[in-house]
Amino acid sequence: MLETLLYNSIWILPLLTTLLCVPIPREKEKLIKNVHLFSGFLVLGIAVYLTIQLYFLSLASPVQGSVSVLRFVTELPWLQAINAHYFIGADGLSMLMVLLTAVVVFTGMLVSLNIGKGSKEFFALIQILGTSIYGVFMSFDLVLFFIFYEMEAVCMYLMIAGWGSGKKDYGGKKLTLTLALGSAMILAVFFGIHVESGIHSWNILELAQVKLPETFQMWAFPILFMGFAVSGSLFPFHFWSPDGHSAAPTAVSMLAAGVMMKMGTYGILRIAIYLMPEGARFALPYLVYLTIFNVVLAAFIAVRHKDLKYITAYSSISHLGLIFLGIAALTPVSLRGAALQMLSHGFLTALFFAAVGMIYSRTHTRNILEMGGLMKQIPFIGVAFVIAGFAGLGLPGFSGFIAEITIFIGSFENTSPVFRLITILAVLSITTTAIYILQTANRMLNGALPGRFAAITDAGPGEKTVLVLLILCLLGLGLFPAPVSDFLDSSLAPILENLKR
Amino acid sequence: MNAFLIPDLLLLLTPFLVIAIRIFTRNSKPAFIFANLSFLVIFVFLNRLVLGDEPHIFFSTWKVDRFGVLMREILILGAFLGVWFAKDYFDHRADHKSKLTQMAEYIAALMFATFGGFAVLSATELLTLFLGLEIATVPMYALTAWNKTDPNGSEAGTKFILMGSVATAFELFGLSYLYGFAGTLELSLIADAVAQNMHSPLLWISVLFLICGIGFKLTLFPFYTWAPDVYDGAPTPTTAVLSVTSKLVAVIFLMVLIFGPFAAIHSELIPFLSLLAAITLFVGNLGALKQNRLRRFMAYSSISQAGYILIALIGPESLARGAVAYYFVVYTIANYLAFFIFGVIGRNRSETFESLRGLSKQSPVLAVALAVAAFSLAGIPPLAGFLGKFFLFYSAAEAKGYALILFAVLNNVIALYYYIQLIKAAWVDEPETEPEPLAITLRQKVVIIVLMIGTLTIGVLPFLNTNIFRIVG
Amino acid sequence: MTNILGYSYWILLLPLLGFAVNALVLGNRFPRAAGIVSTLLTGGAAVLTGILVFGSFGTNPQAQVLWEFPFLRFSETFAASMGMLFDPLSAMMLFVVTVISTLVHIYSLEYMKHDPSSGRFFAFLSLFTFAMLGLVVATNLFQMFFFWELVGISSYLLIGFWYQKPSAVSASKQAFILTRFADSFFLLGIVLVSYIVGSFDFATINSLSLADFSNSFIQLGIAEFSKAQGLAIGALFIFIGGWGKSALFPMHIWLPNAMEGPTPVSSIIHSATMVVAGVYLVARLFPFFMLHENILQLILILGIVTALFAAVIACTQTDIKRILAYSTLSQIGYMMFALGALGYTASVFHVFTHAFFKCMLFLVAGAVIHQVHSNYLSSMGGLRKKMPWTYVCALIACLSISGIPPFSGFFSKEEIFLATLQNGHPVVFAFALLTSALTAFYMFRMFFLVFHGNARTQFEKPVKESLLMTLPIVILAIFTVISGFEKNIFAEYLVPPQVTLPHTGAHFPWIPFAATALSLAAIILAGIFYVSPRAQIAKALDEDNRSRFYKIVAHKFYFDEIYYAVVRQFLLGGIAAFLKWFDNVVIGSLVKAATFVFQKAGDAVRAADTGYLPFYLGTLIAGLLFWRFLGNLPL
Amino acid sequence: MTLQNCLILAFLLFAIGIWGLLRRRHLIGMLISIEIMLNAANINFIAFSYFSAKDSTAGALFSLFAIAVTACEMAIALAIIVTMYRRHHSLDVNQLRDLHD
Repeated sequence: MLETLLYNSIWILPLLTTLLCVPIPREKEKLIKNVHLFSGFLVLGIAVYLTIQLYFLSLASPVQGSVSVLRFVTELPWLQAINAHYFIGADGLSMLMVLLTAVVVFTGMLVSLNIGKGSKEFFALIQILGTSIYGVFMSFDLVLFFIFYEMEAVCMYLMIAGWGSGKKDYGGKKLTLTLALGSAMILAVFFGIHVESGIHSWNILELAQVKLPETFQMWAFPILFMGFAVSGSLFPFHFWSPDGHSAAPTAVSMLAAGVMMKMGTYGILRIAIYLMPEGARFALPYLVYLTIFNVVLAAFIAVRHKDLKYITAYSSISHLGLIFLGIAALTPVSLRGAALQMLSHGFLTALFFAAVGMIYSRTHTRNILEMGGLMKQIPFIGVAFVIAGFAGLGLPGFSGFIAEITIFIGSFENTSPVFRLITILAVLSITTTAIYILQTANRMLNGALPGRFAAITDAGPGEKTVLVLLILCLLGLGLFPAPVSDFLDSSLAPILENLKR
Repeated sequence: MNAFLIPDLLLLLTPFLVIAIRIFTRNSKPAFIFANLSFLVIFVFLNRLVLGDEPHIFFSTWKVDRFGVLMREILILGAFLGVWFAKDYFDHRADHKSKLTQMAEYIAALMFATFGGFAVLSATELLTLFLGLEIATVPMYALTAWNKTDPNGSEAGTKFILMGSVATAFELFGLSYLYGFAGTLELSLIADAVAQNMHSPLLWISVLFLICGIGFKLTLFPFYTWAPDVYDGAPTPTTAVLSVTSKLVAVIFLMVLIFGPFAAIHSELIPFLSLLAAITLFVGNLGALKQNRLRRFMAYSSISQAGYILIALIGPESLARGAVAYYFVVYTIANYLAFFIFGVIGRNRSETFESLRGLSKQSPVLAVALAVAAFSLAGIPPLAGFLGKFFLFYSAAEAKGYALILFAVLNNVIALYYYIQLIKAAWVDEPETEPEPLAITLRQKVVIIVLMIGTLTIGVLPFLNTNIFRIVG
Repeated sequence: MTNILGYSYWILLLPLLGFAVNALVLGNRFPRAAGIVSTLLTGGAAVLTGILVFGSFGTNPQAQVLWEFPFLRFSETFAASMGMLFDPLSAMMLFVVTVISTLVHIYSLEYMKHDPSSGRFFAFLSLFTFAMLGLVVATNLFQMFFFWELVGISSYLLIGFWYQKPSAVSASKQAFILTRFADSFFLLGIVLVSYIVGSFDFATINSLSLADFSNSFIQLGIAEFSKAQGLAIGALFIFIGGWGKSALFPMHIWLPNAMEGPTPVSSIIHSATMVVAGVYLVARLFPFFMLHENILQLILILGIVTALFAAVIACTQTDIKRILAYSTLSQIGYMMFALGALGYTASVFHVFTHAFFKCMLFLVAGAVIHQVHSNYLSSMGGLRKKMPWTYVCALIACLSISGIPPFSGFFSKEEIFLATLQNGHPVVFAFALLTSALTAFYMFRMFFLVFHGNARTQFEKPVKESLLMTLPIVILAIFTVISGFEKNIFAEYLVPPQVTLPHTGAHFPWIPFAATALSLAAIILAGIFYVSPRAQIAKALDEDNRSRFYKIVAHKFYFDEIYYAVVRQFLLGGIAAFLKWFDNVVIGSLVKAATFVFQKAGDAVRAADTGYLPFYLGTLIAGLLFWRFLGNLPL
Repeated sequence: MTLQNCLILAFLLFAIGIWGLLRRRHLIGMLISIEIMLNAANINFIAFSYFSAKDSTAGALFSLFAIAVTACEMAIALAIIVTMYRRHHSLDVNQLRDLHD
């Protein structure tokens, strides 16, 4: 009971905090920030506690059949006119994603402490953004899911346009509108699912037990997949991500790349594949061709870019490609790999963008050609960046390696020639990642220090907390993958079971 | 006991009383207060009406059912907000135009227009239907040209009335064929006749003329051309009324026809309606892309909203009614929220996008309210506008109009683009010159806050939509 | 005894602890303490290893897995685990790694004394030791790859230790990317083999028989192969991993460039331990590789080509560390072709002996560089008197590598020669002999130019040989002298598991004599060229007035330039630039075009908004007609 | 006189109204054209009520109401046109072009 209450409070608490801060005058920035930080920390604590609880609960009773076993369930009638419910619950995948979000939101707040003007609105928006992301991972009702899903895009625009840098309005619009395009496709298919199921339900668990008409699935699955793939920046809908990230303030980049991009892949796993397994089996062997761009080619583009955020954005695109590959292969191992990569890349890219943001706030340039020798001046951030880089290129010991190898092994298990070929290409392209990461790190951190950077200082305590926390997450997942992997299995099993039907 | 007639009779009476009070008082304040009180009374009466499932009929020509009461309440809400909004334009100059005069008459005209909506809702035969529509329309012409000192206003009025008359001619022509086809004016008898002879050319010609005629008032493609000019030229309160009350009456008219006499051919009308809806919302969205004047912008925005509303009409009756009713509640609220903000901005400046610049610094609350209004109109969850659109689509989904829904939601992206322009102007763009200070009255402040809270909450709080669907279903 | 086995994980944990303590606690604030902690912990690991190896071999020389725990489960039957495999091969490597690492740590205490960030150095060195130990005790391919990458990254970190020196930074990048490229194949090989076999375990993979796999098929994207062929391809891919890590031709270029790192790093990573990982890999999977004739052939050819090629280049280099680097390449070539020629024991034996003398040579080079502050032979000469201990040790090492009895190199090389001839590869044998002679020549060229003749630089104050730097060199010299006599132990225990090598039993008693004679001749030649009174040293060190062939060799056959062209110009300048263009221009244009279309359509809609009333009225009428025809009405 | 003839007459009147509406540039002329269109519809009502309708009084009544309504509409139209004339001193629609995009 307490757990259920706490679980609900994960998404309600940020909103309450925002409301609480409304009457505080904007001059009391410090108070506002502290209140928000405290709430972020509280949510993180709750998420950690619940994750541990849920882990032991799921160990106690393994999942059987195609019905997801949810814990901490709240189901209340909500929009009775359309039979939509307020239905939230937790299983391994969603709990871990919530935990990831809590970490990234908390660290995102920490890096935004010196955001400057309008911090009251900024923090409120972060909280709302957090709420929407939590909601996406928690809800098991399509309407509720969609409401949370689409909320986040416009928050992003406000934050990018208000607090971003460079072409902020352009970048923000590009991001928001492209994401809106994706959610438009999703919404249309949701209606289809609701009506075609014949049971007039929005409940994911109930819908999963119904076999939707195959002719419907044939066209609806690709649309739904692409709709979700937009936020995962799958080719050819990746174009929003570099411009969006580069214009966004640090916290938004962290949240966007770290968590929001996973919402798409989460949606594919949880909704598209779970509800339409026949369509998935039919369409994914064709859709997987799109991942070639992400997996094999995006890294090359990152090599050519000189702007730190562009590099990081393309790196995200290429890592997300692996998630898509894992999902598309539809084998038990590859799906688990995809889920692991979702987590891993969340921490990784948050760390990346946090480090990049810290560097940018000191050097006021993101062009790596204008930097050099920063390791001497900002060793802490530099080391964090290098660690992020290593984790990004799949160094064992960090989570990226675990996720990547699971995806490779999993997608190789799919026996069709396409998947074999793409897996081979994907494995061979891990070198390219190394090229751009080392090139960037070397160019930026090593060599001679330009005189104008002589006065910059290393990370403060808040920033150090951010970096250390994220690095610990990367390491933890990389060194002790077995519990996480088993935990994920418990929630992937029903999806796989449905795939067999 | 015919208690169900009381609100209608009250609304019929009050315009006269308002004008009468104005005659006997020095300024229009008492009239304004009286009008507000009577709106309140009418609303309370409507709310207290206890109706069964069967409609109540007065002398076989005046019908009141639960859906009608619901729509009456929405009409009253719209009129009430319209009067409150108009008040400022009678108090001071705005948008670099002289202030309006003769408020009591303005209010009375607005009330008549609202009563026209009541009449359309109550119609059981074509004559009441037609008269109701005309009562709702004719005052609008006058409202448009209200500002006699403004050449744009009279130009807008001229365009509006000339085109409106042509549309009336279309409707009349359509009605005459329908009468010829069925030989009667009773809606229920016509429905029987339609069900018996579904492919009579006479019937379909009348359908064509009627839909084209009402398409003018509903600003459907390609009959929308008057809207940008008229919305732009009319006084701002009239623009608001046009985009809410007038549009609502037109939708009710269309629904009365489609789900009344034409119920039997509804399924055959679906392709036509779908096409109309799709093209209208597309064109409306495109037109709004690069606007600078706010009222013209709102004109295109409301054109596309009309397209969205039409989508609901391809669904089954009960869902369509609920969806339209709910949509109009949230649309009224969000639209008036936007207009109230424009009213505040436009007091010392022109009503253009440039005037919005720097708003987030001058008045963050206003800027937040603007964002809420814009996002609600764009249909972004969890704001009310999203759920409004959701219900519209839901209705269409029941008829398996997936392609139309997909097209509409993709169009939403374009819509989001131009609503973001609005927000961008307020939040991102820096003003070139120091903006004029804002003056905001207490009334405006209260209304804006209330409407904003309404927009934020009625989407996710279930009671309103649950009730609406229970009432109409 | 069981006690030791039970605590065996401390061998890995101690260096890891060293890394953690140095990286997190001591760091650059207490560099001296960091060095001492690191050294002590590594020494502890060495002691434990010693107890383990010598204690257990007396009683139980069998292969056994000391401990193993599951790391990551893929399916019910297919999981990756981490463990500690203890067999003669891993015991030998454990011994080599811990001992050399300890000695290098001690050496570095002095060598890196004046470097302000030596704390970081020791941290990385401990990290490397940990990774290398993890690699050698791996029980399965997954663990191997895990530590393989860690080794690579610590090598990267150490090569680029002086991160403000551009050449070091670019060398570290090159080393990492090139090995990473090879590793990608390694990973692919692991994926492929483990898919076919259903396990990562060395024990399983080594006991396969091809017959079980020839009747089922596997799709590899391009075509369908039988699983036996699939295994062969997998074996090739796995070998490519070792190819890159062991810097075989033509992926050798990173190793000489890696000499930009601090000398102790070169001595441990780039000569004694990490670069032989490729050899170790092949040895570890030897029964598996033996299934695939063609791959053994490839290994053989690559080995001999690398050996000869590197030896030729080494004759012309003037940078002392580069000479040693090419020498390392050449020696790894030996080990490789020995494996290719089924000379498993010989190869492993050479790994063992080579580790000591090559490590020592690097340490000597480091001491010399410490003395003259230059890497180039042109700045050296006549150091014999200033560094007597070093001089003697260097002599031992050079003799050993040249294959002069009774030093260790002689024994291991002889085994290799024997193996090639016994298994019927006379051509390889001939080239090997030639390489051996070349080795003797360039080693003594270096030796003479460094220690003999006149000093070519003037020192303000010569540094005395310090204890901390000399002691490891001396200890290594002792190992160099005695390790050759372990031959019998190797012959007895270090045989590939689960297979029997074809044994012809043919004896070629003349081989040692021939080889030694050739080497001696080469040494004498070197003496004539570089130490005799008539030697024209200045001319010898001048690269400009040489024949064209000499220049080509001295430029390392222009491999750096070829790589530059391929990677920079073609891959990054060509393909990547094209892709960026594609993304920016093509995708960008599509996006722009879409917005353009909507904007233009919007303009069109607004253009209809003329304000002209007759036109508006016209639209009413037109609309009526429009919907009459397009409204789908049944009229 | 048949129903058909009446309908054709009404249609022709409607067409004439449209034609006049599109050709005229004088506002009063356009108003008259519209009046012709409206009366065409009235003829329809009368014709239907006379020839075919079951409920013939309804049609006649409808046309009476329609005449009243159109008269009302025309009154307002003229009033607006008068205000406009005061501003523009012209009744030419070509000059009505201040409002456009």
